[in-house]
Amino acid sequence: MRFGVVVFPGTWSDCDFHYVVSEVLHQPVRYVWHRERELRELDCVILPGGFSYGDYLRAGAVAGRSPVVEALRDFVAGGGLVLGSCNGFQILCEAGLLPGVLTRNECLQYRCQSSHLVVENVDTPFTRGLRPGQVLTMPISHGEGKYYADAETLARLKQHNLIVFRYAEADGRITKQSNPNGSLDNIAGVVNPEGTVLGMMPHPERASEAAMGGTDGLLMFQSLLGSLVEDGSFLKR
Amino acid sequence: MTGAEPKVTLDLALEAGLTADEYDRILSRLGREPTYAELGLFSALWSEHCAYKHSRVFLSRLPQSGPHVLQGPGENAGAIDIGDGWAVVFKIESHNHPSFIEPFQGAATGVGGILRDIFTMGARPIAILDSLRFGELDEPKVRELVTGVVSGISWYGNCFGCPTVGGEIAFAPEYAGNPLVNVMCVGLVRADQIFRARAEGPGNPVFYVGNKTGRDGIHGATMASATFDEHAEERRPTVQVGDPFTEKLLLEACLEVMRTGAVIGIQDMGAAGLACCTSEMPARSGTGMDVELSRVPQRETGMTPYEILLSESQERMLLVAARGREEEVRGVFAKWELDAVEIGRVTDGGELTARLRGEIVARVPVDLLAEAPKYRKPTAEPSWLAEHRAFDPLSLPEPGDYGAALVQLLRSPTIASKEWAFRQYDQQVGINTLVLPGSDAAVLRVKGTRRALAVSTDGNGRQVFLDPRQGAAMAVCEAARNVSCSGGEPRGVTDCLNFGSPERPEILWQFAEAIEGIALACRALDLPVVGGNVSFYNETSGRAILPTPVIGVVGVLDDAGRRATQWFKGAGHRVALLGPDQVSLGGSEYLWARWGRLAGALAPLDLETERRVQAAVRAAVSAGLVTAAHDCSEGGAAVALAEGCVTGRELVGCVAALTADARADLALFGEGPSRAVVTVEAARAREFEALMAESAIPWRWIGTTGGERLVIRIGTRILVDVDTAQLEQAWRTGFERHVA
Amino acid sequence: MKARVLVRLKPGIMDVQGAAVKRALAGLGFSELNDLRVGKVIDIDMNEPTPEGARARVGEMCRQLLANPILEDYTIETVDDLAPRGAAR
Amino acid sequence: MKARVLVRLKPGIMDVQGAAVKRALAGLGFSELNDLRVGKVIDIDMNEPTPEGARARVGEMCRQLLANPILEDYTIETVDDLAPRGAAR
Ligand SMILES: Nc1ncnc2c1ncn2[C@@H]1O[C@H](COP(=O)(O)OP(=O)(O)O)[C@@H](O)[C@H]1O
Ligand SMILES: [Mg+2]
Repeated sequence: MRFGVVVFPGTWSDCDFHYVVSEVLHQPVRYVWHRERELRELDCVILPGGFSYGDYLRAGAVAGRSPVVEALRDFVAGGGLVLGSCNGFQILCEAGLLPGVLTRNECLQYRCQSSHLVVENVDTPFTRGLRPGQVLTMPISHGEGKYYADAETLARLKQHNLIVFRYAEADGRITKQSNPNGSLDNIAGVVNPEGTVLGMMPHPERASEAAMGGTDGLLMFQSLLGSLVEDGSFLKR
Repeated sequence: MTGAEPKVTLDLALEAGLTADEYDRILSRLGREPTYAELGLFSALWSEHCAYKHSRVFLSRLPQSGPHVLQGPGENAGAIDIGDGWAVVFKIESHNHPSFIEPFQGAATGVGGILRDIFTMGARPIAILDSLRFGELDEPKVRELVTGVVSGISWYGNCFGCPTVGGEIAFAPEYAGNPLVNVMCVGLVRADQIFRARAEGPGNPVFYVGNKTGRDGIHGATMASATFDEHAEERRPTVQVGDPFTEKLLLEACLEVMRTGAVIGIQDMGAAGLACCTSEMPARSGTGMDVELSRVPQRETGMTPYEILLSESQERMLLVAARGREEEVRGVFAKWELDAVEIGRVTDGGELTARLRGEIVARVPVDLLAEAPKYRKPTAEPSWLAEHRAFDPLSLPEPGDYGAALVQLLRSPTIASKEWAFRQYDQQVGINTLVLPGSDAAVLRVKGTRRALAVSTDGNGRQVFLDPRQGAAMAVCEAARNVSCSGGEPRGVTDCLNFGSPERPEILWQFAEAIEGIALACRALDLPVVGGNVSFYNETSGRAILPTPVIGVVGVLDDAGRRATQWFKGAGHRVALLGPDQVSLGGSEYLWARWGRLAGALAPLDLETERRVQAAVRAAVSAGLVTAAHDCSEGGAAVALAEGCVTGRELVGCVAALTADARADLALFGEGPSRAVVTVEAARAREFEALMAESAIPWRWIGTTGGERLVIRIGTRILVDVDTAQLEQAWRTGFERHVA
Repeated sequence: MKARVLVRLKPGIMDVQGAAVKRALAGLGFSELNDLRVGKVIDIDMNEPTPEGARARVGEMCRQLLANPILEDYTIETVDDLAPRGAAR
Repeated sequence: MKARVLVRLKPGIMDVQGAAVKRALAGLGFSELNDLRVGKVIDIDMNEPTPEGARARVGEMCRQLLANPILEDYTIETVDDLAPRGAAR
């Protein structure tokens, strides 16, 4: 599977995703500069974490209007897969590629900590190797991760099963305490109706090696690779 | 020369912080009166901050070389070889005064400054550590400072994308009017690709890169006096504002342009900005520099040469490139959307020439600027010290309830969990952090090798106050011991020396003694000091801070898999206490937290024992024999055991027995150097005993892990018997309850 | 009484947000910008019958909390100043 | 031409920062507050001769970047609106 990792000015998880894809998954991967518009040869584009353009106006706002994100629209229309983590999720929402918006954490502080996620939707190429209700452990690291959408959008997300991950306790219970940022309905990740664009605040690339304290993030990458083999429909073109 | 600026007189020079002698020296070397801009150069470059006028003679006592040293003091940061072709570049710096004035921006720009020191050397920053000291938390002003400083560090480090993996926060009333914000940064670079701040090759172009120049931080303390300010009422803000986003771009652009081979030398514009770079870089290379100030990218209009030269705007560098390769340099910076402007060239003749639209505004020999006078001011042991030291803590009554005393200690903000701070810091970006904050040292892997680095900062102002020489030596030992307990072999030291005014003999005495102590410990432990920072004048209205050397140690683990953390891992492990028995309540956390007293004598330090204990712990960790290893410092053996019980993900109880030959509170809470608590699986106890015998250190088994309580007895007397959940609660909330 | 406080960086203080936003807008084709600065607006609704009273109290709030005197200036507008004058959505 | 944009959270969207500031002020003794909300002010100086022109362009900036329509409303004021009270329009 050919991966691209997008680099915006201010991105910092780019090297981490690149490392996991090439050194752990042994898949071909290249960096994609934010001005690039040619993505056709890729199967999966990753929008990594960081502070693109300093996140100075709103997180992801400026990057959400950049050439590479414009090119993503065609890429997605052609069946390409997009994974946005952390700042990548914020960018996808700002670009309108995913519904909703990410706002300042309710505690008004940055939070870097381990979090538990319950898997709600396994009908995506990113999660098809997981079980519904499975609890994953992955770190978060953000100051603006509180997911918000209006009531109508939330209803639509629920109706079409577009919520992929929710913050939970270690045993999978959804509680207020397990919500690290005040997200609406404990939402940690959502997907587009086609299942091809996933945005999530947690960092799967930081949970892809036993030495780093866990491999639950790797399960997502393995789902992705599995989906390519099992189901040609996720291949674009 | 430009007539727009005031004529220089002795009075003006005095106002600028120079002495009459210094001014005479300038007059005689120049053979004329300096221009206003030139006076600014001297005022900044001969300031204590830039020139180390009062500290240099003492600093030369520190051991600075060793087989692994690739770069000692004198560059932006030091560098140590770690094998496999890699080097670590590291340094610690203070930003105390700016953080007191504006805690958020002061701390943030402190982080920005030390990051630049690391990446100007060609290294990619991989870790930040923050060592903080504040007054006591019952003052609202202190709480504001704490939240401001921590969020400033969080903002800058997180946005830039370097993990903050360790540090300390301690509290004492002496820091109320003068908090300490010391930040250490560690970077990685190929050992043969270290860049230096040189200006070689006359004719080579000099580039200004990074953020534009504004009137930030022009040393208002000296010259921005009302006399020359047309708008005296709207006093110029001298606070610098950080821009971590631009710094990140600057990092990527600098590392990329260095890879082209077009860079001869580079230095970050820190204190004294452009003035510092344009004199220090040529001074190191025996060259000169000729720069046109009007070409300097400016954020504000109407800046004078003086202001352009001395601005401390952040996120800027001066770069000397190879003539003929200018386009490559411009290309890289353009890609990262940063200014890169050729402002002049390297010259021979050893002079700095600064022009404004062609007209010379300053022309000074760079060696004169770089060679500030050095002083050896008088030192004198403070008259009150002997009395403080003579106090016998054992003249105080014993606590009625030792368990309650332990809980009180765990709740003391200096000992309690600092998670409230470090959970605001990204600790993992770069995916190298194998041991996150919360253990003795952070451990980071070196990708592409089997190795890892262990890093820690330590410093105990109370101990240094009571005995500057031994206290400072103990700080070196503790930082190194934290690294050793994690499995790392200490390789190098950086130090940040925070003291009061060196013009007071008793402060300078503390300083001189502390340096002796650091030097002694570093020699004994084979640790070169490859860089550091001196911060004097940490006092308010004549009241100095506790003398606080903060020591940063970087160590190497040959096998990243062979590392240890401080918390107990489960039931049935045997617990050993390594190191000497002799401890003291003098200067202890117990004496402070319980009695509010800072007095007494420290337990003796034997550096040979220290060395052997550390070697023994490392040997045990790297043999895979220990399941936990924890340095035993503030709060003594009882606190070390309690931390073993409660700082991990799961609570683990413990039953332990301490020696009977001392008073109970001394045995429990007494502090002394060279001690560590380790746990060993019962099945491997024999192997461990053999290894300890070989190491020839004092040690003994003191207990076993397991259960839900921490039980400590002396002989048959049970002194402490407390539920681990209660201990945890005290430790978790002791600091956070003040700031949340 | 309603009041509005505008808190802005003092002139001369680098506005990193403003600079980034200006650059981003230029990238989107808005090349007519000379300068752009970002500050805070704080809208207050308070129990205070007179504009003078409101202005005094809000000034106190600014000095104590809302503005950082080292970095920021503030202006206070009360309902009088806020009466519609053709400001459009 | 100078213009000013006020970007504020839509009514109904919880303003955590505003709530925190209000709490802090109450702690300092400002008990007269009914409501307090924090938004952004963006001060623009642009090459554009007419208020109408400025208003149109700034509106475009708001739609393209300055405000997120899911969360925020914006108001644009041009130099006319900003002129001191009593000054000729
Ligand atoms: N300001 C801080 N930033 C990051 N980590 C911190 C900070 N303060 C304390 N820590 C971490 O908390 C743990 C305990 O700190 P400390 O009490 O100083 O330990 P020790 O006494 O073993 O040196 C260490 O892992 C340390 O790195
Ligand atoms: Mg410590």
